[in-house]
Amino acid sequence: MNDTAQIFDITAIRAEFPILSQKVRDKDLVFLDSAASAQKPRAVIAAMVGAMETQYANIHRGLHWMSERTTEAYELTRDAAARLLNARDRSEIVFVRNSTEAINLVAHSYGRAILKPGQAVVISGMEHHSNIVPWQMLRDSHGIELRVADITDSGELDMAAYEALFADGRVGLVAITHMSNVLGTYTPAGRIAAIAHANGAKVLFDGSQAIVHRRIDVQAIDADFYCFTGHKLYGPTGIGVLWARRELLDAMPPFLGGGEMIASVSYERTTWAEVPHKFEAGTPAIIEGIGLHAAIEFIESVGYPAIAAHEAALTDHALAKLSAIEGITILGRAQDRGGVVSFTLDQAHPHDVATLLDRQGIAVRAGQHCAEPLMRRLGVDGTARASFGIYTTPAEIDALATTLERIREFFA
Amino acid sequence: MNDTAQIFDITAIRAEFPILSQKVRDKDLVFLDSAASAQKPRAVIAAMVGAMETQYANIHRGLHWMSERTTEAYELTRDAAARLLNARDRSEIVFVRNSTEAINLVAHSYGRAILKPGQAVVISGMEHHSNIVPWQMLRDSHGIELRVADITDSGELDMAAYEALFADGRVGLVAITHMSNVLGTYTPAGRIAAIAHANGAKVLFDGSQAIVHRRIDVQAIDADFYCFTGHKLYGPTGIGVLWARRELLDAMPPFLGGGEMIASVSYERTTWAEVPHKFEAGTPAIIEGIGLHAAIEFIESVGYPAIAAHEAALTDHALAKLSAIEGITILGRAQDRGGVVSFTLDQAHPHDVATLLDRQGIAVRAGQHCAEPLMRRLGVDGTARASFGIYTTPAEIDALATTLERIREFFA
Amino acid sequence: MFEDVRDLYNAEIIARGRRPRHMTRLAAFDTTARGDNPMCGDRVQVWLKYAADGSIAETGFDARGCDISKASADLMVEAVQNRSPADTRAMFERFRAMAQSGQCPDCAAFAPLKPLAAVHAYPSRVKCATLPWHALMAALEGAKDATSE
Amino acid sequence: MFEDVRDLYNAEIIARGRRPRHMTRLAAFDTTARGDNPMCGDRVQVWLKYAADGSIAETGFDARGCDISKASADLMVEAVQNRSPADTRAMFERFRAMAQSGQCPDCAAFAPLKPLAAVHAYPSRVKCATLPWHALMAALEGAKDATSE
Ligand SMILES: Cc1ncc(COP(=O)(O)O)c(C=O)c1O
Ligand SMILES: Cc1ncc(COP(=O)(O)O)c(C=O)c1O
Repeated sequence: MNDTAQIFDITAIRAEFPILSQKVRDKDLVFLDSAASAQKPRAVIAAMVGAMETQYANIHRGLHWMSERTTEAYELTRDAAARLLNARDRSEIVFVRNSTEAINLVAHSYGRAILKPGQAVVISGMEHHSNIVPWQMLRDSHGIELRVADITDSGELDMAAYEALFADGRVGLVAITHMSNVLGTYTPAGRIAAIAHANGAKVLFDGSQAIVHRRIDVQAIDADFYCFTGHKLYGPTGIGVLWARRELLDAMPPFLGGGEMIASVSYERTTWAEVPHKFEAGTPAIIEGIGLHAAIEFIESVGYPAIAAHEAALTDHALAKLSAIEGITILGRAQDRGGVVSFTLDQAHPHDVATLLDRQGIAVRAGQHCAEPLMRRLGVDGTARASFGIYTTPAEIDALATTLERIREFFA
Repeated sequence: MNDTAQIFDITAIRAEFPILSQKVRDKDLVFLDSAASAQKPRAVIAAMVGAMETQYANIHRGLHWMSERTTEAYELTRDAAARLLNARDRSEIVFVRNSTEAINLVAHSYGRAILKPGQAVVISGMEHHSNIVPWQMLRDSHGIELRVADITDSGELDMAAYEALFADGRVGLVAITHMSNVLGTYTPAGRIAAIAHANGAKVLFDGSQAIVHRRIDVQAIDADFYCFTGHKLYGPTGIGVLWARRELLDAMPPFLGGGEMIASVSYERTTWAEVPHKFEAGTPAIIEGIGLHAAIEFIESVGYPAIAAHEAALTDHALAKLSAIEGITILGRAQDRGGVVSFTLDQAHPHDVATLLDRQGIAVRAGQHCAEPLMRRLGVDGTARASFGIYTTPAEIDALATTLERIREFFA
Repeated sequence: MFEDVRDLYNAEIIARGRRPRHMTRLAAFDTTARGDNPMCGDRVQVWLKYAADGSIAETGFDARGCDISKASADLMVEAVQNRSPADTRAMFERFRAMAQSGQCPDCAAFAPLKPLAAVHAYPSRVKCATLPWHALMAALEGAKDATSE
Repeated sequence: MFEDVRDLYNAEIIARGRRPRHMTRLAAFDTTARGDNPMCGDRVQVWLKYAADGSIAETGFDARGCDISKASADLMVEAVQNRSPADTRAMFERFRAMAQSGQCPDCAAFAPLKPLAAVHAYPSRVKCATLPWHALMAALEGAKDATSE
């Protein structure tokens, strides 16, 4: 772990997160549940407070100082998000509540207007429910076929199986995770997109987990849609981003109707505002958008190379430490993986494990992780999952490992 | 204005809003744009900060302390919202981003699944775009007819015209504002609902403005759906509430698909969680929900009787003061009205008025107020609008009136 | 290390969690229903056989889930034995109240469920304890599914 | 009281805002387009007539909106007179840059638009000033509508 110590100063980083100094039941908080939602650095909290205390009004429609300033601050987030994803243009950034809404937006708008009944949507065998259910709803309402690309036993996308799904030429869209929230697997986005494009399909990446650990370049991977959710990226809840190629957004009908997204309204006929406003009906999550900007700047200030190196080292450390525990099974052994480790213990159910860990101040997630079909594929009812963030330390992983040993004894 | 001075201590209330002590261009901020979005009291800011600094994790799925505490805090907001609206049951409260999403949810779910092509939806002639466009989209996709109940020249709902729209028995739903964001008019919700119900239709009230100024009792007015948006009620952006009768929610299909809203997922068949979770896909606006709770408690601590009296007095004062200005036209003369006053000056366009007011630190809104069809009905291109909140003082209204006089001179 | 969890993870619960006594599918039954806790993947199936007088003659269950839900199902089977459906429903309401609050006004009536009394101190585990009961209620009503939320 | 707004609300702008010189619908025209600013309700319609060489022979407009948008439309008509479409487009780009930043690298080229130079200090009014130009651009491209966003 000495390499990361050189790359960045973990003590300084931890000091940016006020919650990390909280005690839980008189124990130090060991927060290993960042994949569910990350903690917030001071800069994010300060940006939100600053907006509310010094510079707040509704945006886009006001001619006064407060509204102008707030609009400017909010719209700067669009620039920051475009930069973060290396989007061609800021107008390709659509603000949504979270990844779930982003995927639903695409399923409703692109799915119902551009995909034709009889076409197929391809997902993978390791999707989060948020990237399964919208496509099932599209299937049931619009006559789309849903195809699932299986995973290998090591928890990677089975590329041969994936490619075979295109054989009949009916696939219109691929919607696939860029990193599994259960197995930690990164999917080979560039190859996935190339195969989709070679077969005339568009591709959406669910980057909810991927963008937390690694630099994303939507042009380099040649994506058509990419989404992420602010609260996992050290930002506020209530704000997320859908990126899509401008020409796709232009061709898509709006999703929600209301204020902000119109060009003109009469009872007979309403015309839509330009992209991205066409997709942003109603008063947006203004304060949260401003908070997300601070989160993006925080990420940029630490830098993805350092984040990726830190988390890769932590993950290696965790895999080594946990593998050494008797009776543990680690799910997923992908070559290319992010900071998420799922496991089961032979002696104890994941819930019981999580409850006992919690009593020692160690927060992990247990259950199906919103990925029930993947649980079935793995042949388990659920797992316990430890996930790492920018503030996680090797000592926290050691505490997890030691406590797991004790839990085995407790249930022996 | 002496009555309200007795009712509550405006100085103490203003002290709760940090932003009110800001200077704008070296002038005191006179914020008369609360109908667009209200400022946030300390309690709301503190609740959000407290959540992020001491007690944060993703909710509903976690077995650890942080998640349990956060879930509890978030779910307490549901109780508070149910209390605020006098809902029968907390499960009738669905969290959404804002009023716009609430109305779209009803249009998508109730509209497409329960209303039949050929049935009609009735709106009024003074709706916000957010309560027009979703119904137009439903009309265009689902074959619903859109009917508009005209308003009278005094800016009230024309009850005879409204009732006449039911003659052919085809109206399935009425969707109507409970208070106009342009005219200030309160609509007679109880009578509107009674007529709708007598004709076999359900009724949705857009309470975005109404709930800010007055106590709402969804049972007393016999509503079927009621929505409001947190940011106008002194709460955070990114959070709003849809209330609906339990039996309607039970009958409605989900709107967005994803995590949190399912009972079980397999590729073939997915079943939905219980109401209200069925309608809450993905990670919700957790921090904002917690902030909304603080906003509701703030409202409750001041009390609606005091708020309503204060704002009624302010509105009377504003109507008197502004009417005395030469060349001013006040739009809307409803008997029953809330703290919103729209006007035009003969000598100057509303934008120019707003810009000049802004230079004196006075924030009003100018334009169409997301109500283009209403502008047409009123025969204006736009208006300037002053709107009042819990923190507005008579002195601020006096400053507005005086400055308007000067603006007339400027443009004379 | 874990002395503080012995209130919930007591000997009775651990024993029944590991080796439930009644985790069997009834060969002959009158009604059955399934309970799901979607957030965590717990699932319980309950089978019921009525006596001639309408009371519960026999109950069996199958469960995938944690020690708490299995132990709760196992205790439930014994607690409802020979009870009328109405009685059983009332018992569920009291049990649910106890699981949520830790208070049980007339505990004597369901002493067999006492080993679960501490679950209220573990808010996210309350659903584990009530899940088998939701399935039982669904079975009594002739429904097929229940969720514990 | 309003000395500080005289940079934008100067004599020229107020005069043209009140009594625009070119606010007329052309009787004969080659192309026309409308510009909408949805947030505030401003609307400008522009009519164009080309000369034989393809340059702009005549422009007329109708506007509902504030003094800034009317004055801008009025100044625009004079500024584009006799210019080729390409030249006009380039002028728009320079004008837009000036309206947003307050800087104009080669101001000489469009001295007639100088009265609007201060609009950059009023960010929410920039759209008022550029709206007529959006309509003009749409007309040049043969489109029907434009929005200024
Ligand atoms: C009457 C009315 N309805 C709906 C809305 C839409 O609210 P939101 O933008 O928060 O969705 C507003 C405010 O903008 C409003 O005043
Ligand atoms: C891979 C993945 N996709 C989608 C989501 C959904 O994100 P959200 O709940 O913020 O919409 C999550 C997290 O819950 C996730 O891990």
